[in-house]
Amino acid sequence: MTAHLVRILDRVTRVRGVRGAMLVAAEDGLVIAESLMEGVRGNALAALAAALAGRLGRAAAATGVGSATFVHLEAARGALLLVPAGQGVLLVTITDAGVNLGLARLEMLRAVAEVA
Amino acid sequence: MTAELNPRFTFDGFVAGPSNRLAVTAARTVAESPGTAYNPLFIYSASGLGKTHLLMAMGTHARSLSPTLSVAYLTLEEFVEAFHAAVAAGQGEAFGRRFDAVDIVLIDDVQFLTTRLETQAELLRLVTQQLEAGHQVVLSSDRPPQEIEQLDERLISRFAGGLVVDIGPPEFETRLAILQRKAEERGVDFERAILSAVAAFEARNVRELLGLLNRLIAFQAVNEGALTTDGVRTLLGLEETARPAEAPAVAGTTDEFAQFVSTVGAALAQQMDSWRRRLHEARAYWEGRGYRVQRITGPLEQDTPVGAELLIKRFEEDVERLQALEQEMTLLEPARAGDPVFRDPDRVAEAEALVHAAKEGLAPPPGPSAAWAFEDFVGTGSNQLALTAARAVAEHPGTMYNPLVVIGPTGLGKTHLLHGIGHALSAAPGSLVACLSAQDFLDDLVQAMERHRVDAWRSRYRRATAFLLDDIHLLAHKEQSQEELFHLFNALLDSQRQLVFTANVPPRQLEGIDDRLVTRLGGGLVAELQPPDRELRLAVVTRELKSRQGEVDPDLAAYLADRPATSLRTVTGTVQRVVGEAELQGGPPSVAQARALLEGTPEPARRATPRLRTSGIVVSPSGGVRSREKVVWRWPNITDRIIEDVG
Amino acid sequence: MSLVNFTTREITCKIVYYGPGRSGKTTNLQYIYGRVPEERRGRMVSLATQTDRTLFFDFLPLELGSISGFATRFQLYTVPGQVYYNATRKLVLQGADGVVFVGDSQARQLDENLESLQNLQANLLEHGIDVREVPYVLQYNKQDLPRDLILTPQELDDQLNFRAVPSYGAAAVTGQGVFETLRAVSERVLRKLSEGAPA
Amino acid sequence: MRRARVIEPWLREPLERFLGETGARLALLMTPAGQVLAQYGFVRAVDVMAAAALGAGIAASTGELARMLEERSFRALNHQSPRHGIFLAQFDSPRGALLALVVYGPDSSIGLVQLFFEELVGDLAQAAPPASRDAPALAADFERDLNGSLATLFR
Repeated sequence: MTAHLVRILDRVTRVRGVRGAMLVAAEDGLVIAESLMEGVRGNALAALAAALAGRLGRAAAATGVGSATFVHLEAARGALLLVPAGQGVLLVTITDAGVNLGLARLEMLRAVAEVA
Repeated sequence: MTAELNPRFTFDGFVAGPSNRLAVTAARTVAESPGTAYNPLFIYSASGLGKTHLLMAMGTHARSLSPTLSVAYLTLEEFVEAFHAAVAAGQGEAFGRRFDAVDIVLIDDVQFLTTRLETQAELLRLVTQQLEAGHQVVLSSDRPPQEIEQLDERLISRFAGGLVVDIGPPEFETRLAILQRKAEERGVDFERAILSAVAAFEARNVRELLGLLNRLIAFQAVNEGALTTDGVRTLLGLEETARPAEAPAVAGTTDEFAQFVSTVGAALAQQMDSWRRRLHEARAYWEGRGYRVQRITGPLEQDTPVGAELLIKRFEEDVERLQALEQEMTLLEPARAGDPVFRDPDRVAEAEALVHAAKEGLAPPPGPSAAWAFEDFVGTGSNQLALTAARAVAEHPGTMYNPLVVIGPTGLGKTHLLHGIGHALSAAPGSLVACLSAQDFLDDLVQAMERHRVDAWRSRYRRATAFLLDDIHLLAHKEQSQEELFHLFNALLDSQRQLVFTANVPPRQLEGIDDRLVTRLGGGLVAELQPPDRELRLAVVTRELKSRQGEVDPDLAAYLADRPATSLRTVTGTVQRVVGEAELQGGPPSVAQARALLEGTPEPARRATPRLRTSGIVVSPSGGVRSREKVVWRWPNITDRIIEDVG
Repeated sequence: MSLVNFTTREITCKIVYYGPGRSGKTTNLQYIYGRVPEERRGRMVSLATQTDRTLFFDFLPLELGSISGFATRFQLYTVPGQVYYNATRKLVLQGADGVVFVGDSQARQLDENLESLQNLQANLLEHGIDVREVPYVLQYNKQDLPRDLILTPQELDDQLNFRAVPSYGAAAVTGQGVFETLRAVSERVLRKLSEGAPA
Repeated sequence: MRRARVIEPWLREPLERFLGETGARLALLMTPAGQVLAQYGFVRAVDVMAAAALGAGIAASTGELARMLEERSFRALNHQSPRHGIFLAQFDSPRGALLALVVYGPDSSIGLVQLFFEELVGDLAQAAPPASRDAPALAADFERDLNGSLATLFR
């Protein structure tokens, strides 16, 4: 089952600058499937991303802008991209600074469509 | 003809235990007082449980108590041979005579009666003859009477008439006691643990148990070493499955665990046996009382253990219900009370339906009329005796004055008092008070006779908890209704139910009434109502004026009370005439007006409207037209009743 | 658990060894374990601390084979004695058919025995079991200790045996009195057999 | 700030960081015998006793289950119910094997708790002063020892 999911994730990690993508159970913060490069701590990323998504979701709802559809966290040496994949699943991607953001976003949305 | 009694078989030699206590006690009672307690006594049990021993023990014990007693013991085979020999010798008829002088007849193994019809006939004759002569008959078999195929129904009912009792397989304690007794008899002693291990082994009957003991004694004699419980089990060749109670002897077990298992086995077996014993006891008890016990025998036959306590409790609850229903049916339709459905705890619902149907077919007897409340009855000197008697009857129905007869000329309130008592009596829970006039009683009976439903009519009144009859003198010269009243009177009096009658003359002066009734009427208390004294008249006048005018003119009341009147009815009649007259004149009634009206000096004032002649006939709003004012009808409202002044 | 199942013809008895800490409950079970033939017993489960204090329970299943047509099984439990473990002790009492109270005969342990008896009553009540109804026997363990340290069974009876139930002196370490106690409580449990049985 | 109560000061800082990160409601550090070393969120000693005994009982039961399966003892147990999650984990520490019992609400998640539990184990390992092998509990009266730690926690 996860092999199928990993193949979908590979399409995202193929994008230049992406260092890893994973499907995470939003509720529990646990990894469902991952396709990561060396040195990426999957468990930590999953837990933290899920917690982050949870809080951001609540914030978005509170401000009346509706639930989040795409989260982009720009950081000094890279970025964190989050997309909800339905039924409490989250697609999390971690990239370094030189990533082609548009392409990464497109692949993520296409992958999410396939997973849901 | 009779085999000799074996002296070895005595009561002391018979080991009693829970599984046979019932049979042993019955046998002992019969031996001590033959022909009185349980006759005939029928003992059944699987073979090898001591039936023959018990039969012979009864014979020897009876003879030891009174040596002159003649006791005959024979098996059924011997009975058949003797009978055939007699027939062959042409004394078939006289065969029964041989037992004339025999005080106790003991017949063993009667299960061989199956298919032997003429032997059964002869046995029936013998049993009947012995029972009539007060001689004791004891029979034994390996199964209960109903399970002996094609056994004559009359024999079964004869046995059921006495006591049918069984001996169950011995449980642990009895088995242990038997082993100890036999070991002593054989002069051999074993350790208690050894005997209890053998006892825990579930032998099916005594014979098998003694067989085990013999093997033990033989083994003991052969090898010197003391026998251990392991040895016992290997000796008895117990496999784990075949003989449940014992765990297999396995190397390395110390006897502590084995003892634990045998204790558990014994306690369990004892419990398991207890359910079988409890069911046997319950069956013997209820079968003896004529109830069908298939619900109890079911688990026994299929040998499926059940929670005996619960099953018996439910069974007994159903029996209680049946007994209550049977009670009720005897009141409703005595003929139907014997229906077998009342003897089968599995058919309680049917019995309920039967009683319900019987109840439906029967309307309750007419009750006291609402118009006459006890409280409205004005008590004064003239009717004090009758009133106190009425109150006493209301408080202690059926025991104080029974019957109570209230006598007095018409119009003094006899009917009012009668119905008042009726109301007071029907206040008690579950009471069913019949209160009607003799005329209705008569009409009802005539109608019942026309429709041939006299027994239903009878039980309709017999169900009453109190019977109040107004104006019994109206039954003069009516033999049939007096006859019925006579029987009803006895039935109700016997069961201490209250009877009240009214009559216009004392019982002795009643003419045309059956003498047996007259004497019975005199049997209780005869209370006489006197013509109303002034105090009573004043009370009635005040009550009437208040109900018609609201306020009461004391002078008018006193004037009206002083006028002589033989009955309350005249008093109320006068008041109503005065009030009616005043209404015509407009304005409240005054003494002058009353005097003028009553004493003939017409009022000088105008007499415009012709006086309205009342004929005493009234059409009451409830639509009933009654010409005789005596008959009480549903008068919901007192105001529309105008009564002719009968003077 | 219901004692008798008439349809499947099985009998299961749960007997719980109760008592203050270190009174010898587990030793009772260990002695029994040693005396039961191999295929008559299951594994003995001991949920204990490193220092062999019973933490949750010891459990010894016994298979007695078919008796009067019923497959008969016994389950022996012990509870942690220390007051501290009341929460787990309470759980073990669930569905007990019989109780063996293992008292410590040492004179200095008298108060602990009393406290544990009251605790037994309270915990039984919480499970809705009336202490008067449940079959129950007393064992005065460690009778093998020097005379001056311990009370005699008679003295212990006066102090502890309010309900006049059978009581047995014992020395679980040597096995003396162990099976006697087990037999007594088993008989009392089975005596109550027929009352509860469903029709 | 989340105030944990500990029987030895070095336990406090790592525990409180863990509580901060995970937002746990209740936390308990104890020996497999149920002796409590640190607690957070419990109001009454009785509740701590019950939780400790039950936690230790569960750990012992699953340990026995693991042994029957010839399996190494379970690392962590998680019971998830709508409003709470219970996390019970065994870990090694300079003071020998220890048990952690954590109860967290819907605002936290098993992922976070597991994540930061690993960190807690690490922190505890560094923070522990060189163990002065205190006398094994065997000799001392076992129960007095259990209650002793409770007394310090609820002083």
